[in-house]
Amino acid sequence: MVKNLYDNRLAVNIGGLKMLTPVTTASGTFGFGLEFQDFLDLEKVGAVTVKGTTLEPRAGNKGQRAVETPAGMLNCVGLENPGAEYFLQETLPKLKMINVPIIVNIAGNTPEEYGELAKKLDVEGVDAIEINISCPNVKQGGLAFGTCAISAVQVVEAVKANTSKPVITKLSPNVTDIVEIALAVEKAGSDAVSLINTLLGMKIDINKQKPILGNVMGGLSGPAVRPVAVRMVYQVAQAVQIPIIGMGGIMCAADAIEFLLAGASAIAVGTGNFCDPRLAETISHGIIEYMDAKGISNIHDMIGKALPNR
Amino acid sequence: MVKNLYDNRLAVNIGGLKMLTPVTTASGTFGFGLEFQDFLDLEKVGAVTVKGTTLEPRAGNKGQRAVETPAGMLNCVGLENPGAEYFLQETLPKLKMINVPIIVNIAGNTPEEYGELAKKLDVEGVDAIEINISCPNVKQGGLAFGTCAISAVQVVEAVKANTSKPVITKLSPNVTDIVEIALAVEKAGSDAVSLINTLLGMKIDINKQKPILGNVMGGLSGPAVRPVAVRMVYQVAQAVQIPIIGMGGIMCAADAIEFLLAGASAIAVGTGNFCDPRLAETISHGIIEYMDAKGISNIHDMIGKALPNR
Amino acid sequence: MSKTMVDAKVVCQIVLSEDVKLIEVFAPDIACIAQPGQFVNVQVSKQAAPLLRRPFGVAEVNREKGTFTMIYRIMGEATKILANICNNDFINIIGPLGHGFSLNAKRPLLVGGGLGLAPLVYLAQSFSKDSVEIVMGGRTAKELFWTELFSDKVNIMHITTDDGSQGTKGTVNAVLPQLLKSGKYDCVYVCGPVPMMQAVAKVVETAGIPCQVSLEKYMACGLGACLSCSCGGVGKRLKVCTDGPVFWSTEVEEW
Amino acid sequence: MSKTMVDAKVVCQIVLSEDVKLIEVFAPDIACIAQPGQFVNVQVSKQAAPLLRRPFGVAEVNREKGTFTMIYRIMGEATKILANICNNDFINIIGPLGHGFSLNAKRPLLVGGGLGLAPLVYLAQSFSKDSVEIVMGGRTAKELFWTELFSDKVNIMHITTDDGSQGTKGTVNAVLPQLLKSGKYDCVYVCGPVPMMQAVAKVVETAGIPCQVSLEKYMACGLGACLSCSCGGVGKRLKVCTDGPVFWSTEVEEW
Ligand SMILES: Cc1cc2nc3c(=O)[nH]c(=O)nc-3n(C[C@H](O)[C@H](O)[C@H](O)COP(=O)(O)OP(=O)(O)OC[C@H]3O[C@@H](n4cnc5c(N)ncnc54)[C@H](O)[C@@H]3O)c2cc1C
Ligand SMILES: Cc1cc2nc3c(=O)[nH]c(=O)nc-3n(C[C@H](O)[C@H](O)[C@H](O)COP(=O)(O)OP(=O)(O)OC[C@H]3O[C@@H](n4cnc5c(N)ncnc54)[C@H](O)[C@@H]3O)c2cc1C
Ligand SMILES: Cc1cc2nc3c(=O)[nH]c(=O)nc-3n(C[C@H](O)[C@H](O)[C@H](O)COP(=O)(O)O)c2cc1C
Ligand SMILES: Cc1cc2nc3c(=O)[nH]c(=O)nc-3n(C[C@H](O)[C@H](O)[C@H](O)COP(=O)(O)O)c2cc1C
Ligand code: FES
Ligand code: FES
Repeated sequence: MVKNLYDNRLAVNIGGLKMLTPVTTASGTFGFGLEFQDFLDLEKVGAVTVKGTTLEPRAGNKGQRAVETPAGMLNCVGLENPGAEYFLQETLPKLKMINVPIIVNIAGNTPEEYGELAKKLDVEGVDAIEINISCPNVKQGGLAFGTCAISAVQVVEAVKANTSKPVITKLSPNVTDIVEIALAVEKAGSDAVSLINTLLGMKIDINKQKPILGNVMGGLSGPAVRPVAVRMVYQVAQAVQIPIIGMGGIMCAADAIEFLLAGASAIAVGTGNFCDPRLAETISHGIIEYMDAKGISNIHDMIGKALPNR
Repeated sequence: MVKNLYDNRLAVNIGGLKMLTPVTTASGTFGFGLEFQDFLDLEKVGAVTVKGTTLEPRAGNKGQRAVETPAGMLNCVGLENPGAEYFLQETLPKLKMINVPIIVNIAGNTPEEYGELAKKLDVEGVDAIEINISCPNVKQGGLAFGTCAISAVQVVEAVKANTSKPVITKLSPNVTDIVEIALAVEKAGSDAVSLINTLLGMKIDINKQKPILGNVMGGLSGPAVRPVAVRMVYQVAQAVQIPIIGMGGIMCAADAIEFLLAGASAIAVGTGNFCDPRLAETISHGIIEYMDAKGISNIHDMIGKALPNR
Repeated sequence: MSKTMVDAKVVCQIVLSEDVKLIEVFAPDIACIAQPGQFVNVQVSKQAAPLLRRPFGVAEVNREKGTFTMIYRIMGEATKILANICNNDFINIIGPLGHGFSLNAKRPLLVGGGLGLAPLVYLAQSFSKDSVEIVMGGRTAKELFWTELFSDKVNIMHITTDDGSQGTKGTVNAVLPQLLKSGKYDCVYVCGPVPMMQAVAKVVETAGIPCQVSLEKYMACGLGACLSCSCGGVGKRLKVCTDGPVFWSTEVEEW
Repeated sequence: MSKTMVDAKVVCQIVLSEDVKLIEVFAPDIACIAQPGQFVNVQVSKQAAPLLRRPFGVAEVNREKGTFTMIYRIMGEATKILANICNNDFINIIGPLGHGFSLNAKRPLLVGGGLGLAPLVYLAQSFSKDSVEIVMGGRTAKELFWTELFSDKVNIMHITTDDGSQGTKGTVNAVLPQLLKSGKYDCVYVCGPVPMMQAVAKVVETAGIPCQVSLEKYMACGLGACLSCSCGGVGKRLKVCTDGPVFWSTEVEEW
């Protein structure tokens, strides 16, 4: 491990997961990390969060899966993935050769399935589990778990009981009160929360007079949603004690800094990876520049700086 | 009244309110209409929805009230308005001289206040009441009513009991299940629903390390939110029988058509008025052009065309 | 005096300093009626981002040519795009907007700082040269390209810079009290950063001279419709975009 | 053969028809390794909208000059912006991406329709002129500016137009079965609208000749990371952006 990457000024601890910079990647937007090696040095990213993984392989949704919207995009990939077994056999060995923490994003149809998956992934090379209870693109599970505190708690408990790894719960923004859900999963033992997943949206082809996406609705991401994401991080940061990974429309260091000031201890680059595949690396340099300009020696001195009474 | 404006091809009836074109203006973005007379002919707009009105005058929020975001804007005007009395004495007489239906958007602190306001406005010249139970920018009332079906119903009942005008309930998008609220207000007697109001968001000044808006959070509007708005209209249209006024990021005729296809019987231009003050008039021409190109003779033949099984 | 929306052809852009440019546009409908102190609302792009128009003061008017100019600092997204627009391209402009300066003064004193000097160019143009004096505040000598713009429009220029690199060292208030003592001026016009305008207004009011200030607030519509730009006036709310941007200093309570 | 991201200088743009343009960019890192059938992902603007890059096939390569060209139809927001980019301006490009055509054929037949002809230009360039034949389908004669582009690269051109205004009336399948009967070709390369590719693949497969097709799917990343472009292959999922865009027609199940 490059022990003093960024002179240790950016190091954070997300519920037990040590990251040398607060910058990670948003699940589903960075593949397994390997796809980006032509553009950046994965070891300079704080952690790589890989594509949502399920027990069995999934084919995902049919029809068009992505479409651009103003300053954003909709996707309905629908958790296409080769399954946990394939991940463990084929992908993890490759990831192990790289010196960067790996967060595995998991999804299931029942709390039990989440638990089973967590147990399977409780192996060397997996550094943390991110529970996706907020995917808007699958019929069973997914979003339904994330919009109700009771079922969210069941999933978190099932995962916690089956893993020794830090557990991050990824929250859905499609709720009336995200603070309520955040508090519930904190109480259930989640070591951190990440937010936001995508906002449910859709687009219609006015020529064909039909929804554009194969799955009709999809998840909205990108800069368009950033104001909503920053607001939710700011609200959750005032309620919970566990660390927050903030995401939603981060396209440059300034955007990342907004989330840190709002109370996120780490941030994830999502849709921004598509626009600039180097972003997950270069953003750390931008944060350092900002800290230098502001005379901030350690990242912890700026986390939550924009919260009331700080 | 210009009886066959647009050859009557665009005429719609929104819960008793007759509009010669489905295009109205979103409350708070068009002042009292009079501000736009240098740019368009108000009589060619389907209805003018005026700025949110309260019983007493309100000064609104302090500090910066608006800021641009990617493909959108945040505002925290906070219902600044001169009060119902002033509206009735000073503004309504001017509006009466124009041959266009007037929808008055109202807000209050209690269901009783909404009722009182509705009674006061039950006068000639006011053609419909839009109940704002979804303003994110005021502490009392506002959003709180809109995120809970029970209180939303109380407000609708109070208004219905005090007015002879068609009642439109404006729904908040900041909820887990907008369909539930829409069904509840329909049952409570609302003659139509309008959606969406703004999404709660915020922006931080990374230089000052403080929220930019005086009220910290504000309402996100503009093209950024359109995918969320279209999705909600599409969901609500499949559940309720009453007509829907769709809005959220409409910037051109194509956007308006998306909402009509999703099941809205009318649409409102909001933030788009700031970019093109003629939009509320020109959009009708764009809809006609589309209808001609598609061989659609009457607007009703395209409303809801993108819904399942149509 | 009605507002219009026009596609204005860019006549030319001139670099005034590292980050300040002047743009001249052909828009006779606006140029022919714009008053000093009024502004326009400019759409720099047809894309969804940047979304809103941007307000800029009218800096100079040439009615014969049907053109007017704006002087702008390159700040963020919109002004960066504006700075790259080529001659003969079109930009959509709404104007003239707002309520300009009172032009009744016989012996006006103009006081401006930073980009606040832009609308004062047209204001100076509107008085007879012999009657106008101006106090110009800047950060360093480098920013004082303004002297050239004003040289043929005012009688006397008083210059201050924060670092003393040109004129008197300090803010405009370093020279103002002395100047006011002369009793020469019957109206003072101020445009610049809020703290500067507040400080100047105080001094001018104390000297018993009427004072006009030009406010800047974040604006979404520029038409008096959205209330983004509202501020507290004495006894009533003011909309900076329609009631202002120019106010008598005594009208404004919450700057 | 690694992917790079470069700021490519626009060398020139040429109008090919009412709504089709050719753009040549200087990007030696991409030009020197790009293979026929590969594509690039172009960022047309730094603003938040349009947000995503847009994929375009590599149409011609000039390794000595370090340039390559793309031929594009002006469709929506991004291509409109692209069409207005001036010579010497820079656009950010990622490439080369994907998996190109097999170049092993001795007697190749190229079949293209609409903008699908773009990547076939480079493919034709890569064979010896005498060995290549092409079938070009178009809507009307007006769209057949392609003949000029291909004239010095292929031996024989077979032309079809929907309205019969040039060549044989009908789609490419109006001439294809006849051509295949000759037994001349050892590989057919198809690029165009999906229904056309499916129809051609069927005829070619029936004739027992290997057939490559170039798919188009909406792409967000172009790097195999987002799974926007995934489609059903025989026995496994395929990513059009990395496993393709060129596939053997028999590999694809869900077009
Ligand atoms: C009545 C009025 C007259 C003005 N006249 C001039 C002028 O003559 N010359 C000049 O250089 N500037 C003038 N400004 C300021 C000018 O509008 C901003 O500099 C410009 O909008 C910056 O846009 P941007 O996208 O480049 O920068 P951003 O990064 O968006 O913003 C930079 C700064 O400009 C402010 N700003 C951005 N958008 C607006 C808006 N819609 N309304 C008000 N402020 C905004 C922001 O609050 C921020 O402080 C005037 C402003 C007003 C309200
Ligand atoms: C591998 C590949 C190679 C291509 N090569 C060429 C080419 O050589 N010449 C050419 O003219 N076109 C090519 N295209 C299509 C081209 O990408 C679209 O025409 C372009 O993106 C349109 O963008 P727009 O903003 O102008 O139009 P929009 O209005 O955004 O879209 C117009 C059409 O283009 C499609 N489109 C838009 N964005 C994308 C995207 N990110 N990925 C895929 N499709 C998209 C839309 O689905 C729609 O059908 C190729 C597409 C792919 C996937
Ligand atoms: C194409 C795509 C696929 C995604 N897949 C997943 C996923 O598998 N699991 C998950 O938790 N989130 C997934 N997300 C959500 C992102 O991780 C992230 O929460 C969201 O996109 C907001 O961040 P952004 O605006 O920076 O993209 C996906 C997003 C996109 C755009
Ligand atoms: C500046 C501003 C003020 C608004 N004021 C009100 C209001 O008083 N009452 C209300 O119901 N909605 C208000 N809204 C919400 C709009 O009516 C509309 O629902 C929302 O902006 C979404 O539409 P848009 O994206 O087209 O702007 C306001 C919106 C803006 C931008
Ligand atoms: S900017 Fe809209 S009221 Fe002044
Ligand atoms: S476009 Fe992202 S995987 Fe192909």
